[in-house]
Amino acid sequence: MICFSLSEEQTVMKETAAKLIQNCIRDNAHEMDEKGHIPAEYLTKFYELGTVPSMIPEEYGGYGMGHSPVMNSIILEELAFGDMGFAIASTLPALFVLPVLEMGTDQQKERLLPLFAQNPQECGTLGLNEPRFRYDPMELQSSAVRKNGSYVLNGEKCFVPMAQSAKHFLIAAAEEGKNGLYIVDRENPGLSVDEREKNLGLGTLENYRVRLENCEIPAEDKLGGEAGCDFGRLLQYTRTALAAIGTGVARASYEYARNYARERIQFGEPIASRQSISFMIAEMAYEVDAMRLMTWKSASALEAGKDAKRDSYLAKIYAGEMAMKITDYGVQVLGGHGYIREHPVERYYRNGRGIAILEGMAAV
Amino acid sequence: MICFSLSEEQTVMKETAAKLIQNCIRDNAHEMDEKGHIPAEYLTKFYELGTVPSMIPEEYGGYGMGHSPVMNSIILEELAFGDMGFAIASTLPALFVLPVLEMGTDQQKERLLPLFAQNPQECGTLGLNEPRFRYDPMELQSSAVRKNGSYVLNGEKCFVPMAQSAKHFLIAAAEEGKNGLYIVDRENPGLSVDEREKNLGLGTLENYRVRLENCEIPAEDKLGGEAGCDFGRLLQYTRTALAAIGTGVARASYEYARNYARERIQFGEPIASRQSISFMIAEMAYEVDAMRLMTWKSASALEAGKDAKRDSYLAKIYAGEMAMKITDYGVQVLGGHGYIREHPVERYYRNGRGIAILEGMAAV
Amino acid sequence: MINLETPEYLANLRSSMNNLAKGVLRPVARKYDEAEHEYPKELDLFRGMQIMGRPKKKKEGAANDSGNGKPKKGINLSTVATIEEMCWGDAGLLLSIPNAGLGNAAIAAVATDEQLERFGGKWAAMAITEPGSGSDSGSITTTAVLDGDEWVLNGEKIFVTCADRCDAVVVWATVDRKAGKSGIKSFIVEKGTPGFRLEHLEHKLGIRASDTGTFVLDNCRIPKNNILGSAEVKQDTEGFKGVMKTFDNTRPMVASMATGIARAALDFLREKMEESGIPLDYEKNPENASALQKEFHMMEAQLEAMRLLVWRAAWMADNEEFNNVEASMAKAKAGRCGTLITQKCCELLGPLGFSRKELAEKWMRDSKIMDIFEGTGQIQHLIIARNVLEMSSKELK
Amino acid sequence: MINLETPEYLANLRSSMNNLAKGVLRPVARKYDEAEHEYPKELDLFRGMQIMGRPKKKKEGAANDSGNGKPKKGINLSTVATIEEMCWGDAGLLLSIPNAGLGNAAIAAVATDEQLERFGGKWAAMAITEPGSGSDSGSITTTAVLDGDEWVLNGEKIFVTCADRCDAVVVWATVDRKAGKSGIKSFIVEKGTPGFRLEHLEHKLGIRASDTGTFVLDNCRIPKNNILGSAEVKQDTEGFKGVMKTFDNTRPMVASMATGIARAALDFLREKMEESGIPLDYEKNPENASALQKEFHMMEAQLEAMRLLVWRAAWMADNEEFNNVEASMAKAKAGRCGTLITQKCCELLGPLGFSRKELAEKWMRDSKIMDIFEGTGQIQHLIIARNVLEMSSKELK
Repeated sequence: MICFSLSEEQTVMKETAAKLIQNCIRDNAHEMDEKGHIPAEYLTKFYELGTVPSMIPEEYGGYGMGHSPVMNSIILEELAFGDMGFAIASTLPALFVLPVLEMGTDQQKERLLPLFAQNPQECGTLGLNEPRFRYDPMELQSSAVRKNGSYVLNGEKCFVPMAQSAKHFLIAAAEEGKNGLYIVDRENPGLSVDEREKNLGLGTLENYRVRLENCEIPAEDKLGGEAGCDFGRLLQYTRTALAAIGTGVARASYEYARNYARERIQFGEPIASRQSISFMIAEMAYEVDAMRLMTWKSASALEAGKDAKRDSYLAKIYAGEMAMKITDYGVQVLGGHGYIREHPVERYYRNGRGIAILEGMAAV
Repeated sequence: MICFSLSEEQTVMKETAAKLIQNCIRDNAHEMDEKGHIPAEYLTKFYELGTVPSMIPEEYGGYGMGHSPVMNSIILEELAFGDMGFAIASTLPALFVLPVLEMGTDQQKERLLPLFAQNPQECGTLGLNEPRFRYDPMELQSSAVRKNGSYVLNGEKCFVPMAQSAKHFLIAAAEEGKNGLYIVDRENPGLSVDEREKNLGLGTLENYRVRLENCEIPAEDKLGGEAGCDFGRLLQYTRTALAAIGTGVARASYEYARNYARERIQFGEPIASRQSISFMIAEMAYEVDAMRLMTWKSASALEAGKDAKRDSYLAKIYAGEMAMKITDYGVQVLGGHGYIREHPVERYYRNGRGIAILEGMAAV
Repeated sequence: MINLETPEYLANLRSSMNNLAKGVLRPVARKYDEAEHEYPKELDLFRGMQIMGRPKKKKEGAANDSGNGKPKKGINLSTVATIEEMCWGDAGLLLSIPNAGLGNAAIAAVATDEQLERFGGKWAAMAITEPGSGSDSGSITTTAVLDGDEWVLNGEKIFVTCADRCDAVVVWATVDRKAGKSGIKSFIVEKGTPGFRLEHLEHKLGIRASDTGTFVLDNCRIPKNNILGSAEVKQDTEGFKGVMKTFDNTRPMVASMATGIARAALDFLREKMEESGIPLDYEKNPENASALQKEFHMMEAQLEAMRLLVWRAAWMADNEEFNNVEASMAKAKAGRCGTLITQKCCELLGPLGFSRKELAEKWMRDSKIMDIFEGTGQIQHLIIARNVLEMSSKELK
Repeated sequence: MINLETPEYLANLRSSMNNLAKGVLRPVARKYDEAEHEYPKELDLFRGMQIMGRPKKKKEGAANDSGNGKPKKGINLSTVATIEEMCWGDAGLLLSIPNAGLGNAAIAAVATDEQLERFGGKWAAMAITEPGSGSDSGSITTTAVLDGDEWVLNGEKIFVTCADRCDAVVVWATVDRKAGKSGIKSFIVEKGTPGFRLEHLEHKLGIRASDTGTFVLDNCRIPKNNILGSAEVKQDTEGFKGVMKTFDNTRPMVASMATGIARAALDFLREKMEESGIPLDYEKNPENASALQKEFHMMEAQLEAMRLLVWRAAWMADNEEFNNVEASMAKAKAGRCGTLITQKCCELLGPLGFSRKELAEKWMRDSKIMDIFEGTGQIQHLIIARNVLEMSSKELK
């Protein structure tokens, strides 16, 4: 039945994530962003919650608790409320595991899932985005060509999270116009991790360019085997995830601006007493809620096993639009102070732009 | 030299138009809009200013004062400040005369211009718009086919001002993909004026659908003769004119809302004392100015004989966007009262939508 | 547990209401837009139906309570879903449905059983606004003075929906001007009462099928027990807040009207796009689409956001959660975006968006009221801002 | 006579300034974005040039007066045109051009000949804002007390542009707190004066090439004749208004900065579109274009509107017309739209709009300050609204 409130379990998990963020991330995010580094122990703290082994079936060494897109949306918002880069980094194993779990062959699952079930530090990543104007995840330029018993991959990927530490890659490439995912090991000589990227946002997250040059993999490393995978379904998971992240970033900006507006005195009164400020706050408040509801709607469809193509698409474009608008308001409410990197709103502003641009950085 | 202020002559003409509007139109526009009729004497008052004979050379019986797109922009704004329908109706002779004057053959000028120079009531009109989704003035569906010594026209036109009274029509049609204008007499059996249109706005103006069914005209009635006319240039004149009209409509809404906001008391103070209202007023103020400046920039280029393709296009799309936004604000500032037809802001709202949609209703 | 999948009962309800709207309202939408003030006799069909889902008797409201603490099939959610479909048909006609006035909602909410008996079957309009008070409901000047067994009412009320067609009007008046908001009470005044005069009907931008009028109360005497709620003037403003609380239920309804109209416009645009061979895709990068597609998708997303905010507010009411701020969020968002969507659709439709041969231009006119009545967008933003900023109406004016 | 055609001298100026920006600023734009706080030594080139067009001596200002009442080739218009081109190159670098600080503008505007002699050649920053006063310039608490032949200054100043690189700072302080705004005066404080300390430099979202810092004044003693303007505290606020009037000149400059950055972003986007074979058309129905084309055109139109509002305000200053409201219009419009354009360009550029390999993301960061400093967009709207509504700052807060 339709329900707009969290279950007890959802509340507990949300609070757990919120507490972790409060303890480790909120006060350190600025420094992490400037240094471009997330201390390993923070990631470990999240891994210890066991979200990845939870979703892996018992037969592969996991807890077999199933996979809840709604729960993952709730968690992602909390993580991104702390820091967008941290949200992506900490849920990166799931971004690799989920497609394998949902769309891999039995052999692929047997090989890969136990690694992630047993070792929370196991690092896999996804190479989807391509560094070019008019990039479209549905029209990949990276190519996969069948050659006897193997595939040869060529292409350039950008925004590949933690590629430097990753042991396993899922590389998105098109075989005769049909998109698929290809499992590539770090050691493959045809895969090279280029320099770490510098971007507008996501300062805390190590993102890399990855180059595939005549990268040859065994034919059985095409995800889903001969038939391939449901690439559109992957986008549904990742778009819903980006919408959840956008909600978290926007909420962070909203709450900071709201509190600031109450405390900052100008012309003898809190600036919140001026409608030009307080109406921005009001708009931020309901747009954050709208973003969250759109996310949850898409996640609910996924959870019910239904097609969420339209819902995830709309949730993502809405979040892309609103994350920018709200984080812009966040800086504006603080005025000159919002422009100084001591206050987090400028970081939210930079990260907020990413929601519309990025694809495939996390999955629910 | 670049100049942002009106000359004495421009000021005089602007004030003359403003006075005419103040005397005849401002207080009557609502009734005119409800009745769907502009009293002939108001149009006559404008014709008496002699703007049409002014622009016609002496050799054709006019005053030969030349043709000033800037002056026409200034006048159109004033007229539309009174009523958009009146602005179109009163300048309709110029919409017919201008293309003939600028792009007609000597023979066409000789035949048509003296009629308009001598009789201010002479009625000509332009059939450009077509009633269909994705209508584009650059891709007309109305067709002109050369057949021996004549052209055969076919097509349907909408928003043809005062077609019922018009003696002369300029019909826009494409000959093998190339747009041209064709002079058609009211008596031509292939031209039929359909029922008067009912539209969202322009209530004061008689607009008609016009149908061309195997409408045969002599080959020499193609404007500009064999070579045809510079159709793009016509759009430059008409787009600049619509931007000027949009400025007038928007300014009318702005001024009414501004005055209302000062006078209307709520919660013990004028509603203008609330930033949510006064910031709308401020935005209306500078956007009206921006629309006018864009219009004048395009008109300045036309006046200098330069290509104004880009300027007129940008002025038109900007005016289309802002006329809607500002007239929407106008209703919003008045709240419930803005929704009642006693106040003119609802009329501006309806007319405001027309700027983006319409083409070729007036020329500067 | 969060679950925003549309339940089957609601999907069925929407579908049948949409059929009703399509069959009964849409065909006469233009007719009554042009025949302003004429009663749409086709609506007599609805006299017996409980379209707006308001309980006829006090006790009935509890019938939906499943009593096990689980989410309920609530009347508020069904109502907003119904309203969206009906307004997809025609908003002006929905507002004209007999016995479904705002006054009926007020009576259903606070009337005594005796009052329900007397007025439950009547079509009741609501009269709040005065020439001098728009958004400022606290400043009304219509007076009610108790004289023996009767209240004597004096004042002028504007913007009364169903003014001509209703049987009775719930009139807001003050019993003690010095007491400010706490002095404001509401009274049921029946048509035909001496001193109660329908002054004139308004000519409006849109929702012309709905008759909006001005009443004058000139020493109008009504029975003492026609007061809704207690006559006592308390020192605090709880009473006034209670009156205002009925708006927590009606704001999502208005927001749902905006959603229904906007959807009508989008559906029409989609139809035209499909006819023109412009497919809608929900997978490719939106930046690579045509202008029409990208703008359509963004409007579609806005529409989803509007509906979800509405449904949340209604769901909360069904589950007896205090939804004051959520109701205003739904109204603020839907009022504004509904207006923008219908305007944009007209633009994108080109000549079809300006002609009265199509309904698009009408939707642009109709939707505009949704950002105005039941509290303008500005008032909704104030309510939200005060709430989230925890500021009083003195601290944030 | 209205004529908005760009005159040849201005077209030539723009073109040569654009070459300069392209040759000198653009190539090092990224370098000094990354090397925050490092002095861009390439700017030494500008030390001798009168880029910002400010007169060195009082009398010089009149030199452009053609004296026949005709429009003048004015210094303000040339300056904003130059600024647009330079900011097309790099805004942070423009703000770092030696001897072209806001303090220099203030000195040029009101200094005596003797002061011009002493300070005209120095790089002067401007210190107005304090930790407790942002938009509220009237509430500053830094004090100046006359002690013999010296003023003694105490207080803290934040957001001082060119804080590290300047030779002197024009400091706003009050000589009489009880007098409110009329007590506020400005003082020239030279670097190295005891008690005048640069506390720290800020790390900013954008314009990182520009050094923004905080100064502390701790019993800082300066000569009596370092006050700009009269020391007399008048009863009215004319003096303060006079001080604020310098902003009528600087607001269009900031607006032109926003225009220059936005144009840079649009030019880059156009380049990419052309490379991709997406032509720009200025004739066909915009509704039938691709999303990229339609959005590009609308941004282009916004850019034109921004520039025209800027040029009007500057032209009025050149022609000695009071341009207070027009200056704020330019700033309000350009500050807001410049921000939106640069954000939208990043979106439309996709991955290229997020990577620091390209400058688009930098423009989005740089432009944001233009809607904030020299008075936020909100303050500009207030100024405009009070002006067009003829309301005082008490009536419209």
